[in-house]
Order: sequence, then structure tokens, then C-alpha cells
Amino acid sequence: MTNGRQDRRYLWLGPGAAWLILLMLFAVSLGSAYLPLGAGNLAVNLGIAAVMLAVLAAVLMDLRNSVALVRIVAAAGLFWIIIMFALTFSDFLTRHY
Amino acid sequence: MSDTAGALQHPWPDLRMQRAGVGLGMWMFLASEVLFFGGLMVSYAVYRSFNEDAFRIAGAHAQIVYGSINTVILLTSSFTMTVALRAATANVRQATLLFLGITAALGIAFLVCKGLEYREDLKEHLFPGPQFPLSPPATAMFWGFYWAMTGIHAVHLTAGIAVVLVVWTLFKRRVIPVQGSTMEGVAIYWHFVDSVWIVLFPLLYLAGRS
Amino acid sequence: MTDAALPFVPPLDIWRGSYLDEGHTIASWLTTTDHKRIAILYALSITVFFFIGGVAIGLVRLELISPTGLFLTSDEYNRLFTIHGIIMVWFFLVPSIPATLGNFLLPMMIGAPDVAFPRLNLLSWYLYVGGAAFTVYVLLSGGVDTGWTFYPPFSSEYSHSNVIPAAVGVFIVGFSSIATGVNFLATIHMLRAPGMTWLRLPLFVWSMYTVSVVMVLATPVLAMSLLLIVAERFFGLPIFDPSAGGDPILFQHLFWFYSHPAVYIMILPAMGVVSEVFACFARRRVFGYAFMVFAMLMIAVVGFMVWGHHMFVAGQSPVADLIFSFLSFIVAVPSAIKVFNWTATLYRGHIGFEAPMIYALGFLGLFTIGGLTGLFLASVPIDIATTDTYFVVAHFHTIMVGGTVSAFMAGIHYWWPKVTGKLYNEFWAQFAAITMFLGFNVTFLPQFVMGWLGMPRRYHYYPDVFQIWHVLSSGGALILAAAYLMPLVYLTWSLFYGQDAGANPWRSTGLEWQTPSPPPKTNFVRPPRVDADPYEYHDFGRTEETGGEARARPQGEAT
Amino acid sequence: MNISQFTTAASDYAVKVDRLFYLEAVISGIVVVLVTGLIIVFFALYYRGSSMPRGDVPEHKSHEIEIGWTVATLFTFLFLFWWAASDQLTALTPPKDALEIHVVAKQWMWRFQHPSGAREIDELHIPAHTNIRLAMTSQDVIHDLYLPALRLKQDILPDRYTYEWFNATKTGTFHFTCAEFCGTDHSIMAGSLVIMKPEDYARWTAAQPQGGDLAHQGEALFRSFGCSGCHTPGSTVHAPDLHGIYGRAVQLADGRTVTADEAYLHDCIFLPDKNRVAGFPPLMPNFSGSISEGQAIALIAYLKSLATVRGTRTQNASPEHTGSRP
Repeated sequence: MTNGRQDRRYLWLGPGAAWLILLMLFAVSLGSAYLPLGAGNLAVNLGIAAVMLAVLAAVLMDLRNSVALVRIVAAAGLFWIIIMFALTFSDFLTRHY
Repeated sequence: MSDTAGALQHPWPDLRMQRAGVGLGMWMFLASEVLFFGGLMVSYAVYRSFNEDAFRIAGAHAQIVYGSINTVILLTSSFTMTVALRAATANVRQATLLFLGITAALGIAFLVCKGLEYREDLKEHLFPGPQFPLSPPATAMFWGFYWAMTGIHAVHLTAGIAVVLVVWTLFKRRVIPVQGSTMEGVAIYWHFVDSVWIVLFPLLYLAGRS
Repeated sequence: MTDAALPFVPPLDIWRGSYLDEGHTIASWLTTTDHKRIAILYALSITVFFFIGGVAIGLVRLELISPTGLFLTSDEYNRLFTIHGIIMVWFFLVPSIPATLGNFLLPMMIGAPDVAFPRLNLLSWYLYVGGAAFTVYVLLSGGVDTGWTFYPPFSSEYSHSNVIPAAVGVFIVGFSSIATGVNFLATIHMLRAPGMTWLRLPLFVWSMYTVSVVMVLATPVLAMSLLLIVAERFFGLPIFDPSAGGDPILFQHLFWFYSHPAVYIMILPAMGVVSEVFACFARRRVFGYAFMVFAMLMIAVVGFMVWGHHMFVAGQSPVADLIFSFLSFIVAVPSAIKVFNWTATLYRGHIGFEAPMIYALGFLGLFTIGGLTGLFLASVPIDIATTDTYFVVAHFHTIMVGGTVSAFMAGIHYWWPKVTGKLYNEFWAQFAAITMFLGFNVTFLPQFVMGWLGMPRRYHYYPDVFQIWHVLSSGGALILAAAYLMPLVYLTWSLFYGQDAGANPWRSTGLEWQTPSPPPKTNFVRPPRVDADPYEYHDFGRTEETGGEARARPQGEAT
Repeated sequence: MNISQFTTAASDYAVKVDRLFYLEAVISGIVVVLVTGLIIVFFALYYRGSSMPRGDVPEHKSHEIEIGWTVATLFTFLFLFWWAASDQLTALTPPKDALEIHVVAKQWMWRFQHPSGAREIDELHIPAHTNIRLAMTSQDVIHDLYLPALRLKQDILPDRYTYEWFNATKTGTFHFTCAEFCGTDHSIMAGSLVIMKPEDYARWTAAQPQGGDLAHQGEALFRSFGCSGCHTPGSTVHAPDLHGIYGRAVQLADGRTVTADEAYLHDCIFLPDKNRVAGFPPLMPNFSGSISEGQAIALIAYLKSLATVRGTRTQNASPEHTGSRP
């Protein structure tokens, strides 16, 4: 390993940045929860959680460098959960009609 | 070189494909896990949409301090896990062992913290039952979800820690080389457990803060 | 069957013994990671569970000969049909074709030496056999009386039976399904032989692909719904408890999110098997290959969006009823297309009447009846009238059991020479195939009738006006039992006294036939290379049209 | 027992269901004949060794065939869906003037309460040519009231109301039964549906032991359970006035607005905190366990009678109570 030092920095630099972003987002989420936004609290919190998941998946799980197939698999989980939510709520949200 | 040759498993033609295959397999398992937790999430969503108030009242009793500490712990463990994976792929053995060890330690710290939190919860009789202190009745449902969700998450994390410790030992004793496909699967799984927590945290701890 | 027609004769000098010769001790079987041996382990264990479930329903059918019962109490009766349901659905039908034929053939058909994760494959068998044996023990020792559907609040609060351990057992078996699914998907994606492009995959492989997708994405939701039942019953967490504001219908949503796709877990592999059989015994390329692939993908995806048709009377909203009804009609389109395609495959073929073909035709008949009655049940008003009656019982048995078991038998007979290297007695096999088809119809056509007349399901005592239909149905069950037992005898007999089959007795083009029977441990002696589409049965026989017999072109070269 | 107790189509709706059933049976029959016929023909022509010529089917032709039967199938199915859905939709909205009968199911018996106050067990008398609406709830597990002659079936859930409505056209005695598995004696949880001429029904009602009609029973319960202590306009306790409550929109403390139907009132009795009304403290005790489902039905019937008889007057008398405060 001739330029071992650069190698070492590569090990933690990217993930470290992602880690800081995640901690920051977490702090924002925690803080915003105390603001009286009504139903908005949940939306903000879940929105931030979604961003955190995206950062985690893209950087820490290295989804941004992975082959299309892996991304399709990851998207499949998401797609099917949308089916599940949409059709389950098609019942619960229309119970009163 | 002979180190990595031992990593190749039947029936894979080469290590690159094997690593890709393990990663792919793990991602498929995670898609499955997403649906597993999806069942829980959709139940929570249905009930929350009909019991807005009760979930707010019940959510205010969740131990936000423990929850926050645990979130930080898990986020950090994801960071160390990624470093360990990168070190393993680059075949930097010492760093792999170090960061994998830190990751496992953080996982255990999470569980200890969780245990303390559970003790507090039980002291307040927040486990649904005859002594449950909150009303309306749907608050008990929120706490039902609290125990189910954190419990299932804790089981997943425990499994993760166990796997990390086994892998660490195998690396340490040079039973398997760090550069094989093992780390790929372990890391992806660990991040997934972290992701679940990222979703659970606002649902359980941030409900009813405002 | 002339030797000249054989596309390939394995050279004896490179023959190194088959996977069966890799060890003869029990330990060598229990620790094997060879997909072929694991397939055999699965085959033996599901056969055992099948017959336990069969005895349970045999007793039920005997009891139902009289409207006031013969020898059971109502509690015993309820436990028996629960045993039958749980075992047959989770321990037989779901793993049946994928875990046995799929495990054995999938790697061979794509030219791989094994599945992607051989040790995971073995683990999945242990999960299966452990979970299933545990559940069967629970079912036989104390019993469960909830039916296989575990509906709360009956299962969570009112039932005085062993709901928790049974649910735990099924939960464990679920993970075996997921493991198998992940394994198959990774195998198909990563380990195809050179030249084996996606549109050269045999339809059986496509069926394994789609079924794996369904297994991986549906099974976890079942696991979660069972876990929540356990959480409620054991820990007292009020998840579905109506008095705390919970909704038992939510459980039904989760349960059917798995259990409807589970029907496709059972039927998709069957479609794959009969596609192979029709092509081979009609000596003809499968009509509309691309449409067949597309239809299976459609079924796998849209199959996830129709679960609410189990809940038209459950208290679901009428809007949801409409949505699910519409999607159920949509999902029937690809199934219908497949029936037409199989039929059209026969056109201009050289059709043979061997046992696998008869079983496959039996599948086609039962699948058509089952599918068409599915249209009735997708129509909300008819479903309201007939759901929870024997009409539904007959519908799903015809499609899930009649269809799947017929196809499973077609597959077993078709690949038996490959798996064992032996030929079975053709006459008895044909006889059993015809008996099975007749037995099915005698059993279930009366159930369609009495269901429409108003006979509810899960009834121990029933109004005497239905007795004639129950007696007929029980008689059919007897024929069916005989048809199930016959293969057990003549197939076992063939192991000891059957003729040697040779590498490719059916002169099939599939890659799995281009290697000795039984295959060597690594499946192929040399890594195979694929240079043709599947099912090229006809093209090379065109010059011989007047001679009647077509010659096939194998999909690849391998030994 | 006679099979006609099951098979008679005893309402116009049932006749429509039968018609749809036979339509689908005919279509299915055609498909079966078509597929079977083709298979037989192909076997007859192309069995192995026959001398028929066997050229290739040209690619474009087979595509046209595929697309042809895909589209044909799709349109047939859409047609069936349209037919079935329109049958369902016309049967969806219950008429306003229906005779409302309450049904309570429990392991393993049926209890019916008529508006007149008449009660029956495992037997249901109803007038023909009258709109009947069954409001059903369960005391334990999920049951299902299956009325074969009316081609109707509906699950009955604990702590919730579900409904069936119909207008019977044929008189006679028919079978009804439980269709959702509910435990040991599920199969004998059955009874008789007696459809009578309206004048016979009136006579039958008059002959029943009189305990006052449901609303009057409910009024007595309203007093004996102490509801009247809080829920009357002059009460010192700050509780919603219930006059004219039924069918009105209610503003809840958490911001939702719901219509005060049976299910809502039922919840208010058994789960008072679930739907707290805006502007009122959570004082109402929980009556689950002390009030039975049958009594709840009577109470709700009483509240409904308040809505129809005195609703307008009360609102006029206390204008500040309208709007958000029911």
C-alpha cells in the first residue's frame, strides 16, 4: 500500500459526512416535534425520516454506486408497501360512504 | 492472494460475482423485511388516523431522552459499520476488526439503554393491562404498538449484534478472510435495522411532543 | 422412442456417478448442500405432511356423510378441518412444486451447478421441517379450532386451543419460504449459463422467478399478522381488540395480503410445469412464449392487489369492494390467456398420451373450472351470496388443489426419469392420472352445487337437504384417495424394478435433459452453453412431416 | 326441511343475483365447451403418428391471435364487472323509511328486537313488501347473518354495527344461519326467517308480550342508568344535551366532525373517550360491562326517537347549543 494514507481517508470521509448530516437531521426532527404544528408535526417528522433514509441508503448502504438490479430490488420493497397502504386505506378511508 | 482464494464459495465462478450475489440476496431479504415491518406500519397508520388524540396523549409518555440517545447510538453505529465494510473491501484487516468491534459495542449500548427505558416504562405500568394508567382506551393500543415495534426491532438488532460478533471472531481467527462477501451482507443488514429505527423514532417518540 | 432420435447419448467414459452416490448414510443426507438432495428431502417431508392432512380431511368427509355426524364432537370436527387447512396450505401446497421440482430443476434448467446459496437452501429445509413438525405436533396433541385463517377476536380472545404455538410454527415455516425465494431469485439473476438470456428461460424457470417474488414479498406480511395475534393473545397487547378501538378487519387485510398471493404461490409453479409438459408431449413450441412470460409477471404483480375480494361481506367499505372486484376481474385476464395458449400449443403438434400429458390436461380442465368460478366470486353480488359456502370451498380446492396437485403429479412423472434414472409403469400412471381427474370432479362438482344452494362451510351439522351432495362428495374423496395412493406404489416400485431411463427418455429439448440421469453432483460434467430458444421441438422435424415424428433441437450442449 | 327454504329467490334483489349467476354460468359453459372442443379436435387431428400436415404458424398471425383473445377476454370481463357492479351499486343505499330491526349475535344464538319492542330468539318475523333494515352487532366474536333466500350475507362484528337491508316479495318460512366460523357450535347457530303479509305481521306484533316499544324501554334505561342525571338541559354537570343528536354532525375535541349514527352513539356509551365532543371535559364513565348490547340498542332507539320527535323544538329553545355543541 503505497498511498495508504489516502486510502484511509477514503474509508471514513464520505460516511463521516453522511453521519454528520444524519445527526443534524435528527436534531431538526427532534426540535420540530416540539413546535405546535398540529397534524404538521407528523408530516415534518416523517419527511425528515424519509430524507434520513435516503441519505442512509444512498451513502452508507452505497445504493448510489450499486447496479440497477439492486436499486430495482430496493424500489420493489417500496412499491409493494405502497400497494399495501393504498389498498388498505381504500377500505378505511371510505368506510363512511 | 491465497487469503482471498479461500473466500470463494461453491457455486460461484468468481469472488466479484459472489460479492454481488450476496449483496443482491441481502437486498432481497431486506425487501421482504420492509414488507414485514410494513404490516406493522400500516396497522399503526390505520389506528393513528382514527385515534389522533389518543396517540398524542399516549405518545407524550414515551421516554424521549432514552429514545434520542438510542437514535444517536444507532446512527453512529451505521457510520462505523460503513467504515468497517470499506476497510474490509480494501483488505485493511486491523481497521475492519476495530470498526466492526465498535459497531457491536454500540449495538450492545443501544440494547442496554433500551433495557433501562423498558424498566422506566414498566415502573409507570405502561404495559397494557389492568393497571394501565392512561385513557382513552386507544392509548393502550399506542403502547401495544410501542412494545411490539421496539420489541421486534430489538430482536432484529440482537440478531445483528450476534452476527457481527461471530463474523468478528471468524475474522480475528482468520477462519474467513475479511475481503470475502461476508461483510457485504452483514453491513446491509445492519443499516436496515438502523433504517427501521429512523422510522420508529418519530412514530413512537415524537408523537404528542407539541 | 428410437435411439436415433436421441439428441445426445452421454459418453460413458466421463460418467462419474450421480448425486445419489455421493454418500449413503443418513448423515450425508441431513448435511447435504446439494440442491438435488435437498429437493428429495423436501419431497419426502411434504409427502408425510400431505398424508397427515389427507387423513384429517378423510375423517371430516366420513363424518359429513350424515347430517348429524357419525363419530366426532363439534370441537373435534373443528380441529380436524383446521389441521387439514393449516397442513395443506402451508406445509404442502406452498412448498410443493417450488421446494421439490423447483429446487431440483431450477439450477439445471439455467445451467448452474447449484443454487446461489446452498447452505441457506439446507437451512430453509430445516426451518420448514422443524416448524412444520412442531405445528403438526401441536395440532395433533391439543389442536387448534380457529380454521387456518386465525381470525381475531376468536383466535385472540375466545378460542381455548393452542393458537400460539401453531402460529409460531407457521411463522417459522414462513421464513423457509422467504429463504427459498431469495435463493431462487439470486440464482436466476446471477448464475445463468452463457447464452441463457432472459427470453430463453424455460417457462418453468419463469414461473419459479415470479413465484419467488411473491414468496419474498407476501410471506413477511403473514409473519407479521401472526406475530400480532401472538402479541395480543400472549402479551395482551390490544392490537385487534375492538373494545380498545382495534379493528379485527385490519387483521383480515394483513392476512389476505399474504394469503391471496399465496394462491398464486401455489398456481404459478403449476403453470410452469404444465407449460414444459405440453411443449414436450405435443412436440411443439409453447404458443405465445412472450405472452406467457408477461402473463405470469402480470399475475404476480396484480395478484397482490386483489386480496380484498375475500372480504366483501366482512364489513369492508363498499368502495373498496368495487376496487377489489375490478382488480380481480383484471387478474383473471392473464390466467385466461394462459389457458388459450396451452390449448393452442396442441395445434399442429405430435400429441402423445403419456401420463404427464394426461395429468397436465387434468390441470387444464380443473384450472379452467376453478378460474371460471373465480369470475363468479369476483362479482360482488354473487360473492355475497356464495362466500363462506361450499361454492368457495369447491372453487379454491379446484384451482389450488386440483390444479396444483395435477401439475405437481405431471411434473413428478415428467421428471421422474431424470431424478431417479428409472422409468415407471406407464399403464398405472395413466390410470392414476385419469382416476385423479375423475375423483376431483366427483368430489368438488357436488360442492359447487350445494354451495350455490346455500350450504355454509365449516359446518359439522348441516340441514339434511344437502346430504345427497355430501355423500357424493365423500364418495369422490374416496376415489381421490385411491388416485393419490397409486403413484406412491408404482413410483416406489419403479425405484427397484423400473427400467433404466437413459439421459433423455422424452427426447426433450430442456437443458436439464442434456446430462445423465440421475445427474452428477455438479449437474453437468462440462459447464453448459446455451445456443437456442426453449422448446425447439418442431422446426427440426419439418422435413419429416410425413413421417409423423419430429426431431427436437436441444437448448444447449452439456454433459 | 325443504330445499326451497334455501333456494327460493325471495326478493327482487335475489332474482337479480340469480340472473347474474346464470349469465356467468352460460359464459363459463361456452368457454369450457370451446376449450374442451378444441382440445378434442387437436387430439383427433394431431395425435402422434397422424398424417396431418404441420407447418409453422407465421409469427404475425400468432401475435394477432394473442392480441385478439386478450382483448376479447378483457372486454368480456369488463362487461361482467360492469353488470355485477351496477347490481351492487343499486342495492347499496338503504331506503330512508325502512323498518329497522336490531340483531345481536353471540356464541351461539341470535336475538332480534323489533321496533315495537317484540323480541325473538333464533326466529325472525318480518313483513313482505316492506323495506327492512337489520342493524347488527355481536357480543363476542365475528358472526355472519346469512339469509340464503335473499342471497344476502353480512359479517357481524363486536363493538360495531353492520347492516343488511332488503325488501322481501315472497311469503313463507326460510332458513337463516351463521356463515362466519365462530367456534364450537357454529354449525347450529341457525334459525327461521318467517316472511309474512304485512297485515299478518301487524297481527303477530300485536300478539307479542308488550314491554313497550324499544324507544320506551330505552327511555326507562336512560333514567335507570343515570344518563338523565347529566344529559338533560337543566343538569348541573356539563354534558352534551342529547335532544336531536341522531343524524346530526358532531364536532369532536380532536377536530374531526362525525355524523351521530348508531355506531357513533354505541361508541359513546362503551368507549366514551374515543369520540369526545368539543367543549366538554372527559367526565363520562365507561359503561362497557354494565350495559348489554341489547340495552344499548334500546338506548339508541330512544335517542333516535328524540331526534325525530323533539329535535327541532329543542334546537329552537337553546340556540346557543346548535352548531358545535350537540
